[in-house]
Parts: sequence; C-alpha cells; structure tokens
Amino acid sequence: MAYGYGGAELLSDISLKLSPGSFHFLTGPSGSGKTTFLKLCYGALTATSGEVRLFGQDVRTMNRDDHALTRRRIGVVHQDCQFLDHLPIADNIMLPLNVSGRDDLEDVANLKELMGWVGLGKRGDAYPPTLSGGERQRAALARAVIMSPDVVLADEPTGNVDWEMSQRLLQLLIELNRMGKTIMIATHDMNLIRAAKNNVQARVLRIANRKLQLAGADL
Amino acid sequence: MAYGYGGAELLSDISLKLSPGSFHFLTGPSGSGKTTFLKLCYGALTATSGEVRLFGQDVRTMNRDDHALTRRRIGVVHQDCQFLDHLPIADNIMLPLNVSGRDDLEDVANLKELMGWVGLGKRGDAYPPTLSGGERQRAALARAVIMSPDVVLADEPTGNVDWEMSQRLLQLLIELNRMGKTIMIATHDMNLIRAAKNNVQARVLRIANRKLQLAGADL
Amino acid sequence: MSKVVDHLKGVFSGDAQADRVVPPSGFTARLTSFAAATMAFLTVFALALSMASGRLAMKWGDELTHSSTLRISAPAGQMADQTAAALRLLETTPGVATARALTSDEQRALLEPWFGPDLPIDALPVPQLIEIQETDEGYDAAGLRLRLQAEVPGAVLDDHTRWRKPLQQAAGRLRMLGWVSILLIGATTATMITLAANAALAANAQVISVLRLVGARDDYIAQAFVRRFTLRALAGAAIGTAAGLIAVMILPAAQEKGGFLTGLGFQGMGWFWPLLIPPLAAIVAFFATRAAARRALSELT
Amino acid sequence: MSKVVDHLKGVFSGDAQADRVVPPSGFTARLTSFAAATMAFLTVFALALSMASGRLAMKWGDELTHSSTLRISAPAGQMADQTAAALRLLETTPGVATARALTSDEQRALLEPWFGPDLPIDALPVPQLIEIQETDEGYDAAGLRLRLQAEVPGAVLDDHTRWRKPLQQAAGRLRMLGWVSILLIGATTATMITLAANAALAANAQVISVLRLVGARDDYIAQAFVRRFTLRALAGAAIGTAAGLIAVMILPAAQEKGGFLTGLGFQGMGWFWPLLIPPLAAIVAFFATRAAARRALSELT
Ligand SMILES: Nc1ncnc2c1ncn2[C@@H]1O[C@H](COP(=O)(O)OP(=O)(O)OP(=O)(O)O)[C@@H](O)[C@H]1O
Ligand SMILES: Nc1ncnc2c1ncn2[C@@H]1O[C@H](COP(=O)(O)OP(=O)(O)OP(=O)(O)O)[C@@H](O)[C@H]1O
Ligand SMILES: [Mg+2]
Ligand SMILES: [Mg+2]
Repeated sequence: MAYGYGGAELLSDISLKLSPGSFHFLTGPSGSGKTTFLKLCYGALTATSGEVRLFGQDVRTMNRDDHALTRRRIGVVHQDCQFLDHLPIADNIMLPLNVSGRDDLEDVANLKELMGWVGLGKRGDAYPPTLSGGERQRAALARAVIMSPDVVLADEPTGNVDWEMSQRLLQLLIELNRMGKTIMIATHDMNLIRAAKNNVQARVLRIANRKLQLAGADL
Repeated sequence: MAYGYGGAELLSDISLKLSPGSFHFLTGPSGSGKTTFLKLCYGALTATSGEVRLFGQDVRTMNRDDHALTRRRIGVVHQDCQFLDHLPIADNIMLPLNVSGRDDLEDVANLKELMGWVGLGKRGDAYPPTLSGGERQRAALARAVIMSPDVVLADEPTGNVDWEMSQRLLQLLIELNRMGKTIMIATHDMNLIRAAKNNVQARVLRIANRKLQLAGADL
Repeated sequence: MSKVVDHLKGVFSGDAQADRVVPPSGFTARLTSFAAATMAFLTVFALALSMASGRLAMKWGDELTHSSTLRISAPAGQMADQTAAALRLLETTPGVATARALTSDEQRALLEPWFGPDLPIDALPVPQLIEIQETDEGYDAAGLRLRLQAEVPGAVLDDHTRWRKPLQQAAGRLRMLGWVSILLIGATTATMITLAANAALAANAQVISVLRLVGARDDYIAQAFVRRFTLRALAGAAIGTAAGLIAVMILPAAQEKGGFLTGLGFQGMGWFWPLLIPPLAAIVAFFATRAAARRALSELT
Repeated sequence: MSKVVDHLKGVFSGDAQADRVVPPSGFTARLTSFAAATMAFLTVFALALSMASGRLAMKWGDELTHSSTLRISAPAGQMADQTAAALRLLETTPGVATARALTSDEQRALLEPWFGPDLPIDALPVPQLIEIQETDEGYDAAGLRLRLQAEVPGAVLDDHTRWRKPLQQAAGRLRMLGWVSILLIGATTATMITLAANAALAANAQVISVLRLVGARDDYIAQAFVRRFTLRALAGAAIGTAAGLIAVMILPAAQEKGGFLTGLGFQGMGWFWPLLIPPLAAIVAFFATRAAARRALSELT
C-alpha cells in the first residue's frame, strides 16, 4: 500500500496487519507520515495504490454510511483535537454515543469513571475553548474510548500532559488492550514507549524514508 | 499578582521579575496554569489583582496600540498554533514583519536561514492546513523569533516533535538567549530541561497549588 | 422523493439530541432569519402592489368595457320610432345585457356642463341616448353596427374603444409591474436564504467534521442542520410576513376616495396569498440547506 | 471624522500587503457581493417605479391643473358683449396666461359626440366657451368668480377641481408607493450588507486573532477588512445596478401608447439616480465592516 499527497509519494510499499488485541507504537521523525498513516487506518484517506481493509472490508468498496459505522468501532484521538465548542466537555465526550443513538444509563456511569480517570472529573461542565492543552487531549482520549471501540488510534495523546498524567493515560490504554482492544499510539516520547514495554507486549513501528519498519529492541 | 477565570483563583500571590537575558523553564501539571501565566506575561490577560509591568509599563495603563507594539517585542508560540490558512507558510512566518511594516531584504535572507533551521526549508510553499503537527509547531516558533524580539515565550514548543528536532529548536532558543534575548519555555519534557541545563544557565519555575515556585536542582 | 418526505417529517418531529449538535446561534444564523424576514416583508409589499394593480385593472376594465352608448339623431317625428326600433334590436342582440333609453332629465344632466341648467331640451334637436350594458362576453360591435345601419339609420354606436384601450394598457402595465416585482423579490428571497444557509454551514465546518469523526451518518448531520435552518427561515419569514401585513394595513388608508387607484392592501381571498410566504421560505431553506450540507459532507470522508 | 476620511483614503489607495491577510473568498464573502448586487437590482426597480409614478403624477397634474373653462350663457344679443367683457377681465387677472374664446367650429367639434355633425350651432342657445390657460402659479378661483359675477353675470367658471382631485390623489398614492418601496429596499440593502459583513468577520475570527497575536494594530486589521468588503459591496452593487438598468430598458417598452402610465424607466436626469446606488452601498459596507471589525477586535487584547 502506498500514499502520497499530490505528486510526491509519502509512504510507499507498506504492508501491515493489525491483529486484534495487539498493542502498537508508531514513531518516526516529525513530518514522516505518522498522522497520514493513522488516517489511512481509519479510512479518512484512501490509499493511492494498494488495498486497505478495515475489519475485512476493502475501503474502496465502502460507502459513506459504512465509513460512519466503521468509525463507531474505531476510536481516534487526533493530534489537534477538535470539539463542538458550544457543548460542555461532558456532552462532547458522550457525542459518539449520541450520534449512534446509544445513551443508556450504564454509559453515563461509564462517563463519570472515565472522566475521573483522565483527570477531568471536575471540569465536565466547562466548554472546550476554556480547556488547557492537556485537558483537551485527555478529553479527546476519553471521547475516543467511550464507545469501547474495537480499535483505538491515538495520535500523540500525551504531547501536552505531564509525565504522571501520561502514565495514567497509558494505563488506561493498557487496560483496554487487556480487554482485547487493538491499540495504536503515534508518539515521539521514547520514555512512554519504554514504560509501556514493561507492562504490555508492545510492538514499535517506525516510519523512516517512506517505509514502515518494525523497530527492534533498540530502545 | 493573582489571576482567576470567573470565580476561582487559579494563580495567586505570584511575584516574579524576568531580567533581560535570562532563560526560564515553566513546568507544572497539566491544567495548573502555565498557559495562563504566559498570557499574563504578554498582556493577553490582565491580572485580577496586583500589577503586571511589560518593559516597565503597567499593563492596565496600556492602550490597544501599545499592546500591539509590545507584541512586536515579544515572540509567542501558542500551544495550539494558529496561522492564516490562506497564505503559504513562508508568508505566515513573515507575517510579524509585514504587519509592522518591515520587510527588507535582510529579513528575507533571515527567513531562509530560519526555515532551514527549523527543518521547513522545503515546505515554504505549503499551506498551514497541510502541515503535520510538528511542522506547525516549528513554523510557529519561526514566526515568533523572526522579528528577533526581546522576549520569546514558548508554550510547549516541542510537544509534537521528535527528540532530535527538539534539540535543534532548543539550540535555536539558546542561541537567541546568548544574543541577550529573554526566553521562557513552558514544557512537560524534563529531558529537554536537563539537556538545556548543560548548555545554559536556566532557571526552572514550577506552578503547583496555585503558586509559582523556583524548582531546585532536583532534576 | 420518499427520502425528501422522510426528511420533511424529521424536520417537524425533531430529535432533541440531534438538535443540540448545531450551535445555537451566531451571525450567519441570524442572517438566515433576517434574510427570510426582510425578504418576506418585501414580498408582502410586492404582493399587495400586484393585487392592487390587478384590482385597478379590473375596475378600469369593468367600468368601461361593460357599457356603451347608442346615439340616435333623427327628425323629431321619427325619434320615438327609431328609439323603439333600436331598443328592440338591442334586446335581441347576443351580448347585450340591458339597453335603456335615457330620460330627458338624465340627458339634461349630462348636457348641463355645456349649456347650463336651463336648456330647453325638448325644443332642441338633441339626440336620444341609449345606454347599453354588456354581458361579460360582450357583443359583436361590427355586426351590431351593420344591423343598426339597416334598421335604425340615425343611430351611432359609441363602444368606448377609444377610451378603453389606453386605460387597459395602463392597468396591464401596472399588473405586470406587480408580477415582475414579485418574481424578482421571490427569486432574491430564495437566493438570499440559499446563500445564508451556505454561509452558516461553511461557518460550521468544524462541527460537521467532528460529527463525522465520531461516526455520525450523513443523514444525521444533514438533518440536524436542515431542521435548524428550515425552522429558522420559517420563523423569520413568518415574522417578516406579519410585519409586512401590519405595515400594509397601517399605510395611510383613505382608500375609497382615490378613484383611480384602489387602496394598496389585501381584500377577501387576497389575504390568503401572503400566508403562503413562510411555508415557501421554509421549503427553499429546506432544499438549500440540504444541498449545502451534502456538499459540505462530500468533502469529508 | 478625519479618521474616517483617512480610512476612506486607505480603502482606495490600498496596501497590497495588508490586502493579502484577508482570505480571498468564501461563502460569506460571496454573500456580501451577492446581497449588494441583488439589493441594488431591486433598488433600481423601485427607483424606476417611483420615478415613473412621479412622472405620471406630474402628467395628470399638468393636463388638468393648467387649463380651465369659462362658460357664458346669455341672450343672443348680449353674448358678444359679455364674451368681450369676460376676455378683458381675464386678461387683467393675475395667474391667467391666455384666454381665448372658442370658435363655432371648435364648439361644434366638442358637441359632435352628442348631437352629430349637423348641429345648427348658431341657431341654438349654445353657450360661448372660453378656454383659460393658467400660469404655473394659477389664479385665485374664488376671487375670479366674484369679479365675474359683478361684470359678466352669465359666466360660469369650471376650474376642473372636480376632476383634478381624485387624479392627483391617485398619482400621489403611486408616488408614495414608489418612495415606500425605495425606503424599504434601501433599508433592507443596508441591513443585508451589514449582516453579511458581520458574518464574514465572524467567519474570519481566526485571521483576526492571529494578526493581533503577531502585533498588528487595530487600524491595520480593520482597514484590511474594510477595504476588502467595501470594494466587494461596490462591485456587487455596480453589477446589480447595471443588471437592473438593463432589465428596466428591455422591459416591454410600448411606452407612449400607455397614456395613463408613462413607461417604467428613466428619463433625462433620472439616469443619474441609479448611479448613486453603488457608492451608497459601498458607504454602507464601509461603516458596517468598520463597526463589525472594531467589535470583533474589542473582544481580543
Ligand atoms: N493535506 C495534505 N496535503 C499535502 N501534504 C500534506 C497534507 N497533510 C500532511 N502533509 C504532509 O505530509 C507529511 C507527513 O505529514 P503527517 O501529518 O503524516 O506527519 P507526522 O508524522 O504526523 O508528523 P508530526 O509528528 O509532526 O505530527 C508532512 O510533510 C506534511 O506536510
Ligand atoms: N478561558 C478560560 N476560562 C475558564 N477557565 C479556563 C480558561 N482557560 C483556561 N482555563 C482553565 O484554567 C486552568 C489552567 O489552564 P492553562 O491553560 O493555563 O493550563 P496549562 O498549565 O497550560 O495546562 P496544559 O499543560 O494542559 O496546557 C485549566 O483548568 C483550564 O481549564
Ligand atoms: Mg502528526
Ligand atoms: Mg497550556
């Protein structure tokens, strides 16, 4: 599979299968194509050549509603997290449930616990524009996992939070992985990767020179 | 000096003087008020009590044009960097020069060098929405320093870039500091602070419990 | 088509949850309501104008088309005979509703401006006038003239064509003016609402992309916006229409004296037409927002 | 005020650099141009309407106000004397431009519809008619009547008031209608442009905050936007006005026959007024954008 914006190819000859329940880190220099790769993984971009299958279905054969349904099974944390600025952050985190027509009581209990876990317990009524950078990232992570999706793709989820908080977030993702979810985290933070390796069987992918490589135990 | 959004006080009893030519790091847990503190420093927020002086002038006595002029002497890198999306990134970096009516040839040479330094040499014609997260941060840093301002305030300038690049950026800031500029960097990255301490006499400020403290050599 | 009906149902049934995802207000939103309101206001005026001119045209037409005059000049002795003959002839003419010889008093009244009240009308060779009321279909003036020539040689038919033409033309022009204004303003209203809906959706690009990211279907997103903007246009147009109607009513109203112009305003069934404006505005908003939402969505995966 | 003038100068001199900071287009921008264009188009129509009705009112006024008739009924012997006396009297009456006794032929022509062409006018006690042309100021009808009573007892003055009143009222109503439309459409234009400018600025909130962050002064930012939107409104209104003028010109034009309505269109100096629309739209856009920019800026430090 390959992808390029406009003329130049950015990623080429990539072949990867994310097996259910696996835990991946994605690293690479800034601008190497990590975000692009994640976008390919959840179908926001379509590969310029080759084939991408999501849950067994070829992206090219999916219609727009298929995409919507797929996204309910994939939680995404964007690098620049966007919210509905006119709704309190708690409602924003609940949004995936609302748009898919699910919001039973169980989920509300879930929400409380989740917001406590990411350290936003007291800020549920705040509006997104008043959140600090780290708080936004945590809210985005909470929004990504509230549906307990099969796959979580997180792009730099700890870029703006302190070490302690990033440990907590990692812990959350590791828990989810233990429940059988597939996790993929794009990050620059080698310490985070090292910390994770102690707790979970994580594989580290590295994008360099337009190729995706499996990084060895070189950390 | 104290500050609070709405009811609750966020920062209280802060007293600090940034002497020209000093190099400061600002740390603290996510949501502790680092961004808020930087905003106080460049006059985007006005202290709810106490006095803030920028270049000797009390913020309360400054009119809107004074603020504009002050900002030409203070380069700011925001945590969520915003650009003019309809202009190429090179023009965006030149923007401070344009709005202050300065854009001579010398500056254009400057621009080239600067863009090379932050690793954007080849992407000058790209539009901001097509940049990767790290590229945006680097562009924001370049925009902040192009006027060679007296003070540079950077909020998490290395959150989305890899370690090597963050070293380069730090190097740039250290160079500027050697030229007598005052630098203040808000960051979570302890490794960055450690790396800087080897090269420059940096002081580390820590916000905790609504107070600003000078962190010791405890890193 | 059934999808449109589904959508329309959705607009009125409403889903409180879906509704919240659209930001409550903002300039572009206000623009939609305001555009709908002012354009509705203007449309009411254009309607009033075209109805008034329609009535005016009808009045001018009525007054002149449906009556004509027969003048009989004959030696005093034959006058009565010829008059009777003419009346008989007219009674059997298809298209003539009534025919009536004017009395001496009536004739004197008509001539008074010329000769003063003391005219010895019986002593003069004043012609006898017969007033003809036509039916709606009218009669065949040329045929009547021929028959008159044969049977009542002293009769001259004046069917007022000379007066009727320019008045009818003028009225027709007024009516056309009304319709042109209504078409123009209607088209402007539609375009204005369309552009406002587009602007509002452009301003909400982030909302749409966030919704899409968290797995919302196109229909869900489109309907939330369509519902909001349709209702907004409906409310705006309703307010504008109401204001327009009130303004038309309180316009200086000394209507009856005007003679040539019936008052600007609505009469009878005329009140029904302005009530169509708000639903029409809503329908325009519905389709405009739907198209705009689909366009905005098609740029996202 | 001098600041406004400075600004206005800035708008036309222009700063290519400052100009680039405003995004080139987008829906809200198109909205501004389009609102200006359509509203200018409608304004041209309203102008045409109110001018046509103004001319109509003048025509009706002219035809009737400036002439009146004096009718002298007198025994045949005194007729010539009284006519001469009346003419003399009229010649010395201020406000009377000309007074002229109608000839027998003219009188016969007037009476022909009534009596046919063979009227023995000299044998009849037909009154003598005198046609009076007034000056623009007109004469004092009541005073003239008094003097006539004294000197020419058989004279009756008919100053056509009876006919004039309703026509003048009707024309006045038409003219008012034109002005009401023009006011309404003008006000709508202004509001529309204002709202569009506000919407466009709201859509550009990020641009404004970035500019402020990098140290741009309020004046610099405001002027960049003001310039852009003023020019946009000017261009839009110019296009709309041109389209409106063309439309008015090609409207079915059989104008002269209309009689009661002069054609819808501009004549002579009338062509000047629609040319005011684009500058007026630009001025509205200037102040609206300026106010909107200042409001948007005041929310930032
Ligand atoms: N929409 C786009 N059009 C054109 N080029 C793009 C677009 N999006 C990204 N790029 C370019 O593709 C390259 C890879 O971008 P990507 O966002 O995937 O990098 P990344 O690995 O996530 O980097 P970072 O760590 O800085 O976030 C960058 O050079 C970027 O400028
Ligand atoms: N405009 C605002 N209105 C109300 N509360 C705000 C506003 N901006 C920030 N806050 C709150 O103030 C606190 C401090 O925010 P600030 O952005 O200064 O934190 P920070 O130290 O920069 O955190 P981070 O490391 O996550 O960026 C946060 O809890 C935030 O939610
Ligand atoms: Mg990225
Ligand atoms: Mg911050």
